[in-house]
Formats: sequence, C-alpha cells, structure tokens
Amino acid sequence: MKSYYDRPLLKGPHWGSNVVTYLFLGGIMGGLGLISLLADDRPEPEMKKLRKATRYTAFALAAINPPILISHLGRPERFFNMLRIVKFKSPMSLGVWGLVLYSGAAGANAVRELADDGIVPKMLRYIAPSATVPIQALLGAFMAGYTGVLISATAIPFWATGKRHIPAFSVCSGAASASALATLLSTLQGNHDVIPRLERLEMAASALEVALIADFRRRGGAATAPFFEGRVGTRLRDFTILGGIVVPFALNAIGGAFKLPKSLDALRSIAASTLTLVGGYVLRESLIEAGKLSANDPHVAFRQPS
Amino acid sequence: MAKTTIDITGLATDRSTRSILNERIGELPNVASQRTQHLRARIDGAKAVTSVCPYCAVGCSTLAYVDDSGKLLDVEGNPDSPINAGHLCPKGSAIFGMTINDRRWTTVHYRAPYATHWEEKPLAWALERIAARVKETRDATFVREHDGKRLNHTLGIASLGGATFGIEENYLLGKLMHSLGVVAIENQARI
Amino acid sequence: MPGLGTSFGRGGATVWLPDLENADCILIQGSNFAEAHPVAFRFVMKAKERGATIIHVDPRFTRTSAVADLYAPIRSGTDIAFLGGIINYVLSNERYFRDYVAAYTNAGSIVSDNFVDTEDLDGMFSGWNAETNSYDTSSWSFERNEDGSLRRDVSLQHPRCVLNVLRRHFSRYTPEMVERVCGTPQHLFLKIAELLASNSGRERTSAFAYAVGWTQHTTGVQFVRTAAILQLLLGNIGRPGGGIMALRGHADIQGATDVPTLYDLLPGYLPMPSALRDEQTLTRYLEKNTKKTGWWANTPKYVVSLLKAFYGDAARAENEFCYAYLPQLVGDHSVLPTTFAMKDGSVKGYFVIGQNPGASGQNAELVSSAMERLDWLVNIDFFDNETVSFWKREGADATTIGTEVFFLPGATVLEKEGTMTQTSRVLQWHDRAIEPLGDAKSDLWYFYDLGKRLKALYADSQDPKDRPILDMTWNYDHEDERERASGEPSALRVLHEINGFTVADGRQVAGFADLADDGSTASGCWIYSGVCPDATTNRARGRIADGTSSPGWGWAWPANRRTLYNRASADPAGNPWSERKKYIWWDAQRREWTGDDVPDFPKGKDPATPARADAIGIDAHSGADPFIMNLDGRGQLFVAGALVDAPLPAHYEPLQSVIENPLYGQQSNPLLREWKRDDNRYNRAVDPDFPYVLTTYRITEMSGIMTRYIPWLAELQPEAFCEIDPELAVEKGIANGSYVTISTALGEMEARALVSGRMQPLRIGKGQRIHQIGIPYNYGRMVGFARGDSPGGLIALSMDPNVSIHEAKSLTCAIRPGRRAARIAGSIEAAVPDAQRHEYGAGAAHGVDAGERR
Amino acid sequence: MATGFFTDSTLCIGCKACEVACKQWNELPSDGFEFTGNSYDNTSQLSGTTWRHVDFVERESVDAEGIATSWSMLSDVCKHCTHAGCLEACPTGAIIRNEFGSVFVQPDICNGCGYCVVSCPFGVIDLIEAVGRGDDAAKYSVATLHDDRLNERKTAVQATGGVAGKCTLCYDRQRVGMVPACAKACPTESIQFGEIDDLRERAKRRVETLQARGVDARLYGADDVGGGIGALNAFFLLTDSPEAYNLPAEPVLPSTRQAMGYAAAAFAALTLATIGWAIFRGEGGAA
Repeated sequence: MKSYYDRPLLKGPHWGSNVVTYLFLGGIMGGLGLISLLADDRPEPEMKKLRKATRYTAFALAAINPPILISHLGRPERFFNMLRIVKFKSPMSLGVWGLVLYSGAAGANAVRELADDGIVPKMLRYIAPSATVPIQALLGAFMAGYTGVLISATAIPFWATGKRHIPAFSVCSGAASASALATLLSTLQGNHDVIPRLERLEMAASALEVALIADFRRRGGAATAPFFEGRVGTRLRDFTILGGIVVPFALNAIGGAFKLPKSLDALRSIAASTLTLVGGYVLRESLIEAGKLSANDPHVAFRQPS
Repeated sequence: MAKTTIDITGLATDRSTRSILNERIGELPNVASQRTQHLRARIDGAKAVTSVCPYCAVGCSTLAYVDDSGKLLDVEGNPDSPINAGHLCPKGSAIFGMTINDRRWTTVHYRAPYATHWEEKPLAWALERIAARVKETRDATFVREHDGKRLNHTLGIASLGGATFGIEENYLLGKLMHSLGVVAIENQARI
Repeated sequence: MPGLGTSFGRGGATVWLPDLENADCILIQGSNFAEAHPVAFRFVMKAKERGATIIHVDPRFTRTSAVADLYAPIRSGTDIAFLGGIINYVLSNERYFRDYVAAYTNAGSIVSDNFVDTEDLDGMFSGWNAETNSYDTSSWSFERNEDGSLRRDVSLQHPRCVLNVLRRHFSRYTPEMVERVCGTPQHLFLKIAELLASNSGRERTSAFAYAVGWTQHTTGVQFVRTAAILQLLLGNIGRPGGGIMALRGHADIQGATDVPTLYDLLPGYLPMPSALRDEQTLTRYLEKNTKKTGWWANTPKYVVSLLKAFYGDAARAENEFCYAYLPQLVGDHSVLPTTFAMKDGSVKGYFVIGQNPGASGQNAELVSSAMERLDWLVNIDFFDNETVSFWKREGADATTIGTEVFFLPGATVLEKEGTMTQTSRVLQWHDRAIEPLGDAKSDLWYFYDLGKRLKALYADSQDPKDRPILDMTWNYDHEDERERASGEPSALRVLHEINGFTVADGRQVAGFADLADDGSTASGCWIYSGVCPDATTNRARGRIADGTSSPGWGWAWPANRRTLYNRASADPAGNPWSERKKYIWWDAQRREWTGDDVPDFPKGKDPATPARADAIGIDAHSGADPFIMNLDGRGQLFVAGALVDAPLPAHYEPLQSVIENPLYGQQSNPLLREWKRDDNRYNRAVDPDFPYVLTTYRITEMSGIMTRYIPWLAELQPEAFCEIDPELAVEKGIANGSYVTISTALGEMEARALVSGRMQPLRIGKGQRIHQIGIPYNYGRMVGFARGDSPGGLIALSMDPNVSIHEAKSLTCAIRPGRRAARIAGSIEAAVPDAQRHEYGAGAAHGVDAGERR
Repeated sequence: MATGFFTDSTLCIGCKACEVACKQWNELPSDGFEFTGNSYDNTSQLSGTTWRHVDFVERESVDAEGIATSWSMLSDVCKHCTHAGCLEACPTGAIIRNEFGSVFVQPDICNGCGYCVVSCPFGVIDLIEAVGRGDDAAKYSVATLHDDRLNERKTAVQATGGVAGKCTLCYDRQRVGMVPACAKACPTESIQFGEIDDLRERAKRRVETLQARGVDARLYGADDVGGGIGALNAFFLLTDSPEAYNLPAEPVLPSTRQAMGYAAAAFAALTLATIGWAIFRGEGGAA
C-alpha cells in the first residue's frame, strides 16, 4: 500500500502521566457526584457518612485536578487563558468550564457539610441550595464522559474509531473507580454497612465497562490494534480487564455471596477497590498510549473514520 | 467556499458593535489578542538596502532590511530584479543566517607555530605581523633575473581565492600581488 | 573559458539568462541546472510552459531531470562522444542551418593539406612530438590567398573545407558508438538529436546550458568546444533563445576571471608576461599579443592603459610604462602545481581568501600536508574551516607543525559595498546594509591596509625590486569621512580606476573606445570600461528592469551587450532570420543596427561592407562577420592552434576510467597532466580494483563553509552521502541509510548510502553493466552542523592541458559497506626528497615539468 | 477577502527555498540534523518549527523502453481548512480565523495543551517544546538569532512548556500587503499566493492544461475534501494519489464525532444512574 516512506501522517498526543491522572481523577469526580447524589437526603447514618465522605473527597479532587492540568500546561496563567472564552465546539473548553462549575458545586456542597458539622458558621450552609447536589451529579456525569468525547473527537484513528465506546466506557470506569474509592474511604471510616451497595454499583459499572470494551474490540477493526495488541494490549488485559474488572468483580461477588470474617472482608474490599482503581488508571493510560501508537501508522490515517 | 468576510472579533473595528459575552461565548468564539491586533511585519517601514546574493553566479538581487539602530532584520529577494524577480533559493534565503550567526568568527584567531590551540588577538597586531612576514618572505625569495631573463617575481608567496569576493577586491588583490612579484595567484575560476 | 573563447571570441556565456525563456528547446548537459542554479532555472520552467522541450543528459537522474521533458543517462566524462554523435547526425542528415553556417562560421575555410586527422592517426592529430609530449600545431591551419586572406569555399564543396573535415572527423560517432561509449540508449540519443535539429533553424532556436560538469575533466575545454561546434552548425549563436549558457559557480567567479586573480591573466583577458614566450619588453609583448585583424588589434591600448592604472605617473613611454615591473611567468603557476611546490617546500607564505581547499580541494590531504610546510598562512573567512584549522585535522600532530596561522574575520556581502559579475557577465553593485560585526573587515579593507603597510615598510628602500610597490598607485580613501576614519577604502574609487580615466584631468572615459596606447589614458580592466562612464554614473548600480533585455539593470561587459554576437540574429543582408526570432537588425533608413539589445557590432557598419584584406582590426571584416573578436570575424568550427590539444574535439577516456576507449587507440588526452608521486596515487587507467565510475557534484541546500554553519540549511542535508543504484546495493549488501566506505588508490572516505532507482547501471556493449556512484562535494569533517567526509580525499590531482583545471567529475572507485578506519597521527614525509629538488627552475618547482606527461 | 496557497507539484524543483525562507522570516529553529535516507527529505514532516516541508516522491516504472524514473516534489503546508480541527479544538481561543481566512495561532494566548495537535486531520500543527542554542541544544539550534530575539523566544516557548506552532500564512506580512515568505522565495512559482477564488480558477485551468499534455494531474483541496472539512485555503496539484505525498485520501473533521460521543457518554451515565438509583434508593437498596 502506498505511503510516504511509512512516515506518520498524524502527530500523536504529547500527553504524559499528568494528563492520564487528570482524566482518571475526572472520571472519579464524576462517579463521586453520582454517589453523592444517591446518598443525598437519606436518613440512614451510613448514607450520611457516605455523603460526607464523597463530598469532601470530590471537593478535594476538584481542588487538586486543576494543578495537575496546570502541571501539564507549565504556567498557571496559561490555565486562565482557557477561561477567556466558552467554546461549545471544543470539548476541552467545555471540560474546563465543567471542571470549574463542578468545583463550584462540589465546593458549595462541601461547605454545606462543613456548616452542618459546625466547622464553619451555619449561615454558610445557604451558599449551596439543595439543587447543587443534582447539579454536581450532572456536572460529574459530564466530567466522567467529556474526556472520552475529547479524545474520540480527534484525528487519531484509534480514538476516533471509539467515538461510541470510549466515552461510554470512560463513564463506566469513572463510576467503578469512584465506587471503589468510596468503598476504600468507607472501609477506613468503618462505615461497613454501605459497602455492599457501593460494591454492587461498582460491579454494575464494571460489567457494563467490560461489555463495552469487548464490543469495541469486536467492532473496532484495525484501528484498535494499538489498544488491544502489543505492549499496551497486554497491560490493558492484565491490569484493567483482569486485575481491574474480573478479579474485583469476583471478589465483590464473593463478598456479596458469603459472609466473611470482618477483617478478612475488609481486606477483600480494600484489595478489590485498589485493583479497580489501578485498572481505571491503566485504562486511561492505555487510551493515551494507544493513541500515540495509532498516530504513528499512516495507513489507518489515510482514510479516517467518520 | 470560503466566507468572503471573516467574523473576527477583538479587532478594533468590531469592538463597538459587540458585547463581550457575545464575543466570547458561542460555538466558535474568535477573539484576537492585543498582540494579534497590533501584528505587523517587522520590516514594515524599515530601510531596505539593495544587495546581491553571495552564493552562486546567477546574481540574485536581494533587499536587506535594517532598523533605525542599524540592526539587520531580514534579507529577501528583490522583486525589481529581472534576474530573480524577488525569488531566492534556499541558500539565498539563508543569507541572514550567514551574517547573523553565533558560530561566526568575528575576531582574529592566531595559531603560533607548533601550538595546539587558537588564541584571539587584536586586529592591529595581526596586520602588523602579517605585513612583516610578507616582506620577510618576499625579500628572501625574490628573483630579479635567471638565465639572463628578467623575472622580477617571487615563487615563495601564493594567493588563493577570488570568486567569492568582489571585482574591486580582485583588482586590488591582483594589483598588490603583481606589484609584490607574486605570480601564483589563483581562484576558483579555473576554466 | 577558452572553449567558448576560441570558438566565438570571448570566454563568457553568450546568453542573457532571462533570454532562455525564448528557447524552443534547451539541452542541459554537464549541469544540474535546477539544483545548482535554482533561481535561474525559472527561465527554463517558463520556456517549458511556453512549449519548449527541456532535455537533461546527466549521469544521475536529478531534480533537473525530474522536471525535464526528456532525461538521458550518460557515463560521466563521455560528453564529446555524445555531442559528437549529434554533430554526426546533423551533418550526415544535412540538418545544419546551411545559410548561417556558410556565412558566419569558418565552415568554408580550407584546412591545410598538412593536417592529418584522428581518423588516420588512431586518435592523434598531426604534429605530435613524442619528445616534448606536445603538438606542433602549425599543420592545424588554413590555406590563404595571396593577399593573406583566408581561402574559402562558401559552397562548402571543397574536400578540405572545414565542414567536410568535420564530416569525416565525426563520422565514426554513430548512434551505436554513442551507446557503446556513453551507455545512452540509442533511441534516447536519436530522439535528442532530432529534437535539437528540428528546434533549430530560421524559425526556431535551441539553447545549451552547461556548468562544471563539462569543465572539470582532463578534456573539459574540448567538451565545451564540441557544444560550440554543434551550436554553430545549428545556427543558434547570437540569436534569441539560443546560445550557450555557461552556468558559473561562485557569485563573482565571472568577475574573478574578467578582473582575474589567475596566474596567467591580466585584467581583460590580456596574457600575463611569460619568460617562456620571450616577452621581456613591452614591445615584444605587444608584438606577440596584438592581432592584425579582429578586435585584438587594440591590445596595445588596453595594456598601456592597464600599466598606467597600476603605476600612475611612474609609467611613462620612455620606461615602457613600467612594463618591466610585472613579474614574469616561468611555468604553470596554477593552484595544483603550486600545491605540489608548497608540499616540496618552495612556497613559504600563503593567502587563502574565501576558499576552503582543505575540504573542497582535490587531494585535500595533500593540500593540508602542503600547508604544514608553510612559514605562514593567512586566511580570511567568516567561519572556522578545514583549511585554517588544517593543523588540527584528523591524523595530524599539531606539535610538529611549524606554520604560523592567521585567521582574519571577513565581512559578509551585507557588510560591504562593491560589485560582483554574474554568470551572464552583468556587473551588479551592492550597497552596504550593516556595519561589519566585531573586528570583521571587508577583503578590500585588508588588501588596502596590507598595501599601505608594505609601502611603509619599503618606504626607504633603494632596491629596484621594491620599486613596483612604491610606484604602485594606492589611494582609495573613502569619500565619506566616517568611512575613511574606519579605514574602509572606497570600492567606487577602485571601480572608477577599473573603468578608466583620462590621465590629464582624471575624468572617466565613457568606454573602451576612448582608451589610447600613448599613456594618456588609464584603465584597470578595459572590458569593464563604460561601467562608470562619468563621475556620477555607476551603471553597475542601475536598477531599472523593463521586461526586455533590461539594459538599465546592472551593466554587462562589453558595452552593456546582453546577448553576445547578436549580429548573427540577422541574416547576412541584415534582416531578421525570421519574424519569430527577430532581435537585432539593420535599419537601412537610419543606417544603423537596431533592436532589443546593444548591437555587438559597429553600430553603423553596413551589412554590405566588404572584407578588406589590407585593413587592420575589425575593418578587415565584412559587414556580415558577427564574431568581431575573431581574426576572420567568424565562428570557429575548426580552431587553428589556439588550443594545445586538438583543433577538433576527439573523445578520450578520463585519466581513470572503467573501459578502454572504444573510439580510438589513444586512451586518454595525450597532453593531460599528472603527478605520479606517493602522495598523489592514481588508480590505473582501467583498474579492476576500482570498477565503478565516481562522479562528484554539489547540492542545492549546501555550498560549503558558507552554509554548513547555518542550521536552516544543515538540517536539509545534514550529512555526507553517496548515491548508488539498487542493483549495486544488493550486490554489495549495502542498506539504504547505512554507512559505506568509498576508496581509491589515494584514500578513502565514508558516507551514508542513499540507494535510489534514480541511479541506474548503464548497459555498454554486450551485457556489460557500469555502475556510477555520486558523491556531493559540500561537506567537511571538521566544522559545521552539517558534517561528513569530502570526496577531496579520493581524488588524485590531474589537469587539463589548456586551462589547468582538475579532473573531479569522472573517476573510478571501489565501495564497501561499513565505516572507514580512523586516521592516526604520524610523521609526514616529504614526497620528494630535498636532494632531488631543484633549487630553482622553470616548472620544476611548479610541477609542470616535474609532473609526468602522458 | 480570503487568501491562500496553490502549491503545484509539477512546477516544484524540490529546492526547499520555501522551508528556509519560512524559517528565516518566522525565526524558527532547525529540527535537528539527522540523515533519513528517504530521498532528499531530511526534515521529514511539518512540525511546530517546520511550517513548509517538501515531500520527495521517487517512483520507478518499467516500460518497453526500460526503467522510467520519476521524482515528484511537493511543498506541504498547513491547509488552512474551511472548517479547521485545530481551531475548533483549541480551548483558549488562541487559534482564530483571521481576516484573510487563515487559521492563526496566537502564541500569547496558547497554553500548550496540545489538543490541537491531535485534532488536525492532516498532522500539521505541533508543539514547539524547546528553543536553545549551541551544543547543549543542537537539535533546536537557532544559531542565527539575535540574543534579544532568542531570549524572547525562550520566554515564549521554553518557560511555558511549549506553544503550538504552524504556518501563519505570514499573517504579519499580509497585514502590510506583503506576500508570504515561502511564496515569495519559490524560484519556479510552484507556490502561488493569492485570493482563494482566483487561485482555484488558476488551478483548474492548470489541471486542464496538464491533462491535455497527458499528465496525471489532480487537485487536492481546491474543492471540498469531505469529512466536514470543506475546501482548503492551501490546496495542491498532485500527480499521484494523496497518500504518496502523505496526505489523507479521506480526512475527517474530528468535531463531527462529538454528538455521538456525548450521546454515548450520556447513555452510560443514565444507565449507571438508574442502576445506582435502584441499588441505593430502590426497594432493595433502601432496605
């Protein structure tokens, strides 16, 4: 097949671990928004505890994610350049505004918690009307999903091929990771009662995620090779599919089916959650790395996916 | 087909008619920065000096743009020339880089006999020493006559080069060398 | 450029570059036009767009071939066979422009019956003297009438008329022979021959373009001669869209030939006085060099005016205008013999200015080791280079090298003003844009300063040998006070001196017609006379282009004529040959020549003017003799004695070749010069150890030291490479991009292999395949962002007998995969032991006689 | 008034004057000194600091008369698409469409996020990640820059972790009525600059002329290239398929995939929210 000395046609992403981390944390923030909504306004103490944990964590993540982005950009004022416009056509522009608004909502909700706990004056509770909770959840869903849109709405053939799948399994992965993180936090908090539900949510998200990834592999064709084959494919299989989905799923299933001793059960939870989080990170990392490899192959770039 | 008018905002002419919000939120906001608004070619209004490309013998005319402080800004083809009509080849396009180049040696470098390194020297010192050496060599090797024939020459000094510098310089070098009695005068133009 | 000079009268391109656009066919051979002269190539592209056919004949398929209509491969060094084949085609098919040939060339002159051609002597001409290894050229002459004029047969019937001598001489240059010698497939050769023939004549014209691909051979001058013969036969000289475009290399290489820094020339193509020719006095010199007929009848005016320009008031009639001040030649003092002399210890001091023989010279190691024996070396350049840092080169031990080395920082073209003469002989003045950086100075500044210092050092001398320095006029202080303070001389004052002036009042002369032989005028270079015709006009600074021949843009020598010999663009009666090719014609009403250019002919000389055998100068010519510099006013198909090796070109193999000469028993040019020494080892004439043709060239992106330090250019061609054909690559196990080592008997170099189908093996004879390897000459090992070995290390020095040019385009070599070995420092032995070296003597120190002749 | 380039490969002699003239005018560094072995192409691609790049396409074919060689050269450049992926992607608005219809990167606004890089269907735009001088940074050597300009460039590029770079269609020159540096330098007028409508007409006439001469001439980008990109303001005349010149036969504007992406994400989010609702707040969950 004709090419120009097999030189790459496209330029690959210059993105490294900081962008991977940003995408990973963005997914978790999205999932936390959902869990925070699910736990909202419930009388059960374990739900209150969960609500508090997710809100504080979401806010913490909202606070550290911009610096991670800035670390990629190099200089803080360059971050603010993104705030000079709102560009509907640019997922990254919308994403930044999503992050800003999410941070606002998460902040407001965190302040509400603080006020409820009496750490800050009660007055401040009214900073956040109750609508901020579903708003945060909605923005969270956007946060978890837009990164998938962001990469699939590019010229990189592998990413572009995944325009249906990548955004969807990114959301699932975010939700699974958020559930796993919430499980971890709840374990540390001793909030054991909420864990089965979190684990069920994680199982559901993981199941959907793995189904979508499998479908992607089936339909994707040659352009998905960098993702599923070679070094990236092996890592994806070991850390995300097996280590990050199948094993935690099994562990969670065991936890749901059998009553284990408390400490063993806690160990099981921690192991499952950690594996899920690692799998979530590796998924994002694999996406980026496969994008780089995909850009190097001119043949798949000559006829670009619609 | 391309739009014939471009919806660019932030340019002074557009400013009064649009609100900031309209400018900055939308499908594709198109806002020029301060720098963009004032963007102009750096040679706009600069002095253009007519020169010639120093590489090959086609003789492309060039324009060297110089700012008020005498700093070189740019060198490009002279559109008036019937030879190159403003065009230049890659070498000609790089004349700027031949003159303004931090690898260029702009001081005298001197290597003493048997030395293993260069040393930088004042220009006047070098010129005085070179003149003395020329005289010394000429005086030692000059031949007035040989076999009854007047020769008036020295074979102890040779000169190489000429095709890369101007005709006035060739003339002066030739006049000086001939008057010194040097005959081994050569340049790249052997044919 | 005697190939052109002996044929047409002047050693310069006959064409004004933009006129190439008017050609109907352009043959580019011996030149990689698009790569070496890309901007001038736009005129070729314009011609192509107008329907002209572009032909490229070259050993390599280059960027020129890529846009040509027709490309034909050729074995390097066989162009005489190729062009001779076309001459044979044109003559045997009666396709020459008969009216033009009969009237404007010496086709009708009767060759002496003592002349014996190569046909009868197996490749040699009559007059060979085996003892002196030279020709007695007296038989290469014409029969004369009783009044001294040439005998002519304009009906071209006489068996010994030049045209019929040509027919016989080239009869063996058949298409089959061309294929055997050149490797060019017959069908391509015939196509080219037919294209040239059908695009020449009254209605159409074809132009030739060549460059150093034709000249850097031991038969280089004869390559150009062959082209000149063919263009005369086709009637393409002096006509629009015709001519021979000599594409010269450096920016002022034409200027440095016109105002020469060449050992054998004085300005304006006046020969340098030589002790070998009995030119001890001015009278003798003028006797030898003044011609009775043709323009060179004016020689005394130009010589005396030059001496007045050099020595001012000291030059008087009673002292032969200080003629005796000029040094006398005693042999060949060109660069190659001088290099050997340097190596052998007789050259003590060396100026190298804007040239880098340590990398771009042939046998670069010889050049460098020769410089080790100098007392001092002065180099003016912009950058560190292989020449000035020769003592640091690979394999050298600086602690044993006693040469004192001075590097003087030169000013670039932007930092100085002055004039350069481009390849169509147009002088262009450049203004100064910026002050020189640091301590940098113009070359003019250095020369002027050195002259002043030497005058001061010799000021008290009573020694007659120092008179020339003391009497030399040397006052070029700048008109501008600030410039004067900086020591910058006035280039304009120098140009005024070159133009010439009346001694009495210092007023500039309007042109060379005003120069006199009585000492009343001075002129530094008569052919440039007219460039500054008065005190305020500098026509080199003219910058008006008008879409025609642009007489207001710069100034062309001679007398601002753009297309030379343009009288030939009209028929003998003075009318254009055709409406389509109208250029200069006789206006019978105004009784003058007129048209789109300055006529290269006396403006008011009626075309019906008869020749006069008794007249002097061009008055001896008729009104239909366009080549005014020549003795008979005609183009020289047959050159009588002006070249030492042949009156008619004959194909000889290069000194180092891959086959035996298929045309003659004589293998190579019998007069070529070589130096068989340990430091200059040759491959054998046909050497199975070195079975491949090696050719060298330069590439668009690089020149040499002036480009290697510019990152924008270095990134485009960052490393030395060689081009080889895929078949050879497979045979030798060479992968594209890998390092290979190319070797000759002299040395070896390494380069990256560029394996390309653009290189194709040639098929010669029955199944013999010849591989050609190409290596660019732009690189050097020591300095620059772009680096690599130069082929200079592979090429032993050899020389053409007419102009002392080296053979660098056609050699033989071997090639192997992998890198070369490092060179180890060691003692350098003298190539010729001191005991064997003559203390002094003509040639001995300078190689001509020390070198062996073949 | 939209302006652009018409680059005609049949007039290109591969001299690379465009590359150098561009670098000189825009004061761009070299991209390194590496021999590739790919014909005469050692700069290999357009980059953040190489805004014109000449492709060298060598072809051999065997016919009755032997091996026929051809060597086609083409100066590639940013296409200045009617709908530009980089411009749409840019989150800061650094990339704008200027009054000449060109796609222009404002270096003072660009934050170096690199999203434009992956959003160009032609692989044109790239980040300039470093500027240096001398042996320590030979790869990016700008030996030809004045110190003050070098420092300015360093501040703009090195300290900020990179800005995106690509052809500006010499916006600064166009502002004062000058022709872009590459088109001005091009000795054979293979690169023609002008009003885009004029150029298209010229190009179509040129194709007809060449086809009449038997040349396999075709335009790339003079009309809509498909994929939502529209026509290109810098378009080309080729004598081979686009792939031979490393141009995509079927480029696609990346933003056309956004709607599907958002929908897919929403679908997943809704599904998970429903499941979550069932788990946490449904009958079983609340129990």
